[in-house]
Amino acid sequence: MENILSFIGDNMDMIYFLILAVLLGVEVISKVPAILHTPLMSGANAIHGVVIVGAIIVMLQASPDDYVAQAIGFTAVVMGTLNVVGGFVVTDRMLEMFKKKPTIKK
Amino acid sequence: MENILSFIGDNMDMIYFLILAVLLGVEVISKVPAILHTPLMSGANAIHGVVIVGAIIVMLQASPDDYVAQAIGFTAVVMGTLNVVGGFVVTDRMLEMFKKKPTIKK
Amino acid sequence: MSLNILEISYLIASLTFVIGLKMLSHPDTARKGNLIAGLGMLVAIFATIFLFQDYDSSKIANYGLIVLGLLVGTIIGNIMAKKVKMTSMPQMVSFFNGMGGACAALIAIIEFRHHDPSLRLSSFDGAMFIMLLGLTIGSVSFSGSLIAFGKLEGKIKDRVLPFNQAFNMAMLLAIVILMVVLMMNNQMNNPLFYLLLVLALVYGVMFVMPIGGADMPVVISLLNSFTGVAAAFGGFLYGNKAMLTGGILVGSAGTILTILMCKAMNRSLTNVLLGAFGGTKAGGSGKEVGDQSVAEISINDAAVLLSYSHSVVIVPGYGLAVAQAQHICHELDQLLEEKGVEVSYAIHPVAGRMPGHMNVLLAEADVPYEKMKEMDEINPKLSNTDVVIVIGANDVVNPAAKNDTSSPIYGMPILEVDAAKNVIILKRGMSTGYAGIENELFFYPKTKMLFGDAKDSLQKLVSEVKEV
Amino acid sequence: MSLNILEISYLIASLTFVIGLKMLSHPDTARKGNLIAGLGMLVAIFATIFLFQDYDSSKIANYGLIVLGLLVGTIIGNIMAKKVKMTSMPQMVSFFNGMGGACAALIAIIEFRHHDPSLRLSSFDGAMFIMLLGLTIGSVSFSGSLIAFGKLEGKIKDRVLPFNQAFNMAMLLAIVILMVVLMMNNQMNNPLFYLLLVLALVYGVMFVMPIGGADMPVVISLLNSFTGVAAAFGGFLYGNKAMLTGGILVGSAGTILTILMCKAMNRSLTNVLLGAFGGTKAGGSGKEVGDQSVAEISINDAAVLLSYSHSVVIVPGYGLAVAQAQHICHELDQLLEEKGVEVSYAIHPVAGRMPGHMNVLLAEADVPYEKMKEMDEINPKLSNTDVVIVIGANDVVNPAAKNDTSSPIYGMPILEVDAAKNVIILKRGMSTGYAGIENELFFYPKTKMLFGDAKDSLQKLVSEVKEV
Ligand SMILES: NC(=O)c1ccc[n+]([C@@H]2O[C@H](COP(=O)([O-])OP(=O)(O)OC[C@H]3O[C@@H](n4cnc5c(N)ncnc54)[C@H](OP(=O)(O)O)[C@@H]3O)[C@@H](O)[C@H]2O)c1
Ligand SMILES: NC(=O)c1ccc[n+]([C@@H]2O[C@H](COP(=O)([O-])OP(=O)(O)OC[C@H]3O[C@@H](n4cnc5c(N)ncnc54)[C@H](OP(=O)(O)O)[C@@H]3O)[C@@H](O)[C@H]2O)c1
Repeated sequence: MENILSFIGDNMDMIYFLILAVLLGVEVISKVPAILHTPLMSGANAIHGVVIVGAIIVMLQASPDDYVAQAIGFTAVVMGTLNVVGGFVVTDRMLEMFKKKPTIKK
Repeated sequence: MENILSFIGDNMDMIYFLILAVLLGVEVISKVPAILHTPLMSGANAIHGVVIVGAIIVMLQASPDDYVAQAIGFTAVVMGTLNVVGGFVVTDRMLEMFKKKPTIKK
Repeated sequence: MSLNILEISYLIASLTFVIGLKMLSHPDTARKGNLIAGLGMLVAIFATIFLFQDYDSSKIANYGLIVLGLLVGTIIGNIMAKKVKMTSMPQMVSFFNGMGGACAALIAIIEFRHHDPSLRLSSFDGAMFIMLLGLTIGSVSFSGSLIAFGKLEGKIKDRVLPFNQAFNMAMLLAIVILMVVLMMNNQMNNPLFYLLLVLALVYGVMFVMPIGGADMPVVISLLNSFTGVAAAFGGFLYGNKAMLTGGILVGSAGTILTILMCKAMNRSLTNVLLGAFGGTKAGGSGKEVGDQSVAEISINDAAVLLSYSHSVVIVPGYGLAVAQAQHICHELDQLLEEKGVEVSYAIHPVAGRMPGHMNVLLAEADVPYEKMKEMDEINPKLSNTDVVIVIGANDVVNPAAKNDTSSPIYGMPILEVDAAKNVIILKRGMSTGYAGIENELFFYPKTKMLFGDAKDSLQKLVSEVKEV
Repeated sequence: MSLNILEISYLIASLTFVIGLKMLSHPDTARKGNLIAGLGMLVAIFATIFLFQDYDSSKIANYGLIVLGLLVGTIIGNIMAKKVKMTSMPQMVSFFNGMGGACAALIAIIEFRHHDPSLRLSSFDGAMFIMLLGLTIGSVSFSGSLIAFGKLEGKIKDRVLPFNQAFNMAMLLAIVILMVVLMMNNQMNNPLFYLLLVLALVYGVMFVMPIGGADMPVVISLLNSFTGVAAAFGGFLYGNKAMLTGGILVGSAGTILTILMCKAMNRSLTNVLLGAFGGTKAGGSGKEVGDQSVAEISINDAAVLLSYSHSVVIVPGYGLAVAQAQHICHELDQLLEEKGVEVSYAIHPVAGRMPGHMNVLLAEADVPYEKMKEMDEINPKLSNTDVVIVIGANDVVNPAAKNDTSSPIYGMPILEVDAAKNVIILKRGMSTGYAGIENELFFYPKTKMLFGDAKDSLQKLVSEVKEV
């Protein structure tokens, strides 16, 4: 108990950040029309591709003689990039179909 | 420039917190019907009464022989409490009028 | 340990603020939202009293004074809030808002008295900067709110000083310069700090003074968000998350709310603040319009017309509030219902001088809620209505909003009363409403005017209808 | 200095994610929102490459491999995303989502290899805990997404194993226990870590396997939010704010989106995941219904009826996609327009198997956007329509949603095609649609069936209409 309390106390900033971000995520998309569900899912998919940043950091920190780490890290970079690039491009293609219609009612 | 950059860097957590909270504030009330404008204003008014917490802290820290600080602090506590108590009670009275109507359309 | 619990209490309070605000923006949950935020506030206050520890956790004291202050504030606040009339609530909000602003400013003053700039860690004295901002914004909010309060109470008249706008700009500039000076020349207990306090207080007065009394709800909402920001600065000073969340949320939500309120009246915020038409309100005396003429109706005729209708819609407006005619209006409504006439009220979202004004007013007179119809609901039904009685409303039934692209209110949705078979208008003369513009509706063939104070006219109508 | 710029870059990226997501949820701004979030991502990536510094700012290297990895990923991702058919996009999203999950899991693995628990500061090894969570969630997301991909590609069949539900529960329990064990028995390079990896991968497979192929969009959306959470755990590990914001936002927004998607189909998430009716899809062979009988129409009669109508509304459904009949459908539409018939398409929001499915399909066949009408827009017009052609749609025109309170789809808004003068239904037999329920519409007097594969039937119709 003591332990958990102090863990929470030490990470207060993070907890606020977390809660605010979660609430913001909920509020931001809470009124999306059904036709946008798929593109929105795809766009969100591209955004979590930010995990690539972690892969890059891993690679930057891997020592040049740790081949295992390099191999795994390289795979991670490729996969993360796939997520980012593929995600944004697919979303853009999906949304292309909206461009012709000037206004779309909910 | 250097100075400002490092100030920003040092306070990153705070800046994220600030931005997220601002955005959340905007999103949360962005679709409020006109009839609720006044009660919402009043409710928000009560919420910023949280400044009373600052007044209490000031008082807790004031040394017992600093009479000026005590006088100002006491005034601050009274005023802050007025803000909180008055704010919530007035809001509640305003909202009382909604209770009779079972459902209210936008 | 207890510090952790304090932090968690603040977290809970912050969450209740977010949730409360969210719930306050939906009619069904609003009241509960207010309650939840209030409970969170209680948690924050008690946690601070019992758990707050200073760094050296020693010189903590003054419990007696704190509790006394809380008690005094609670009692006074409670009495004021309970006794205030429904229709005076906006000024009450303004008053309480001013208290919050003052509280923030006072905190800044006390902290300033202890503040030793030589102890700062970096070249930029963040704490000092925050105090200056807290002091300024809190003070502006305090004095501005009190002026707004006075205006709504009718104790302070709208008055535009010569060069008011330029003067305000100059003051704002002076405040900024003073802040820069205080930051550059940062020494303990610099007396210029108090000059800043005075300037900010004066600026608050000058800022609100020229704005028309009718625009006060918008101004109060703006000052409300100011106080929120001031509270947030207090939060920065102490690294207090509850103050920060509460303050920032109110700061941003309040700003959006201010904009929404302006939008509901089809105006921009600058327009309100610079008083494009807010400050030029005409009195009660009528001014006749050019060559057009209006048709009047006698009390007698009106009573007969009403008694033999099937459906009557009452459109209340600001004039009903001015005349305090809500009770007699409800009496007429009941009388007609007894005679088998179907009566309902058409509530325009910005009728009166604050959102919900008419609802509050009519609720006070015990008009049942089911009878109050919102604009979108009643508009389609107006074409089947025999008589519309417009009581002290003007802008909200002005067809210029639909027809005249050059009108300042063009685009605002209105109650389309000219669809009804007959329209009777109760007002004192031909003077304009809030927006200060003519209303063509009065000259329509189906419109009949019943001049006089709304309360008087309604009283006469009631006696006549009883006779019929 | 450069670290500060790095932090500011992450701040910018985080902001673009919020703004992008916000814009993505409005049709007019969606595309720009995607672009903005993409730019923010670029900023985050390049800032990391050029500005990231380790604590000892020394052993930073592998630039070559990083750039190579980025290049390879970009090229492959770009080609895949550009070449994929519009109608295969959901599986593409699923694939990319799996890549993200794998990336998160791999990061956890590498970090685990270096992680020395004896260096931890407090009794609770937060970093280890985060790695375990990141590994598990990332792996589940990876294997689950690949299965979903396979299902949508038609390469993996729906299959419910005996006791599948109980088995999954047991696996979940095993994963939790293993995590607890790893936390308690925290030593460097504990091999149990890799057992956790395997368990998580298997769980992902078992989790998605029994869910009906048609429910995959919902599952993908759920796995999408999983990957978001996994990315956020990566952010925790490095204290990286961009990863945190992006991950958390997607985690929470993705969850809400999943729920919204379920709601649009009038189902609950548990219902989808436990496969109440998702897994029991009937094939193409018809099953005749009790004593009722349907009326068929010949190609010839249908062609005449269509040619001499004033207005025709086409209702596309899942069957149109299965038959890949969108091009021939457009041909029929143009042919009729040439004959002076007014043709439009009625798009139900959940027609097909993903939101926007029909829009994508018809856009591919160059049907102009103005012709696709949304449900709310077209429903009131259907009573003035001469003929409605329902092509491979079933649930979205099922009157049970309006009339039959006991129906599983009761309450879902439908296209009210029975208001039209004639209804022609193109399908292969009498089998049910996605929801697996009978459709009374087929037995209505004004309804005529045209049995056969949609593409075949339409082809024949086109030739016949040309003859008329
Ligand atoms: N609701 C809000 O939130 C809010 C806030 C600020 C501003 N506003 C603005 O206020 C306006 C509201 O429109 P409204 O139609 O309610 O009012 P209005 O347009 O301001 O008109 C009120 C009318 O009442 C008449 N009147 C005044 N005292 C009276 C009395 N004792 N007996 C009978 N009649 C009396 C006046 O004419 P006579 O002098 O000839 O009698 C006047 O024309 C809108 O322009 C709105 O934008 C609304
Ligand atoms: N849009 C989404 O996001 C989404 C996602 C998941 C689930 N759903 C659900 O999917 C359903 C969509 O409804 P819907 O009306 O589009 O489709 P549906 O109700 O699934 O019906 C499709 C019909 O098409 C016929 N068909 C299949 N192949 C055909 C072919 N080659 N030629 C002609 N007809 C063919 C089938 O009948 P025969 O076999 O007799 O030909 C079947 O009855 C809803 O229940 C919705 O809730 C939607």
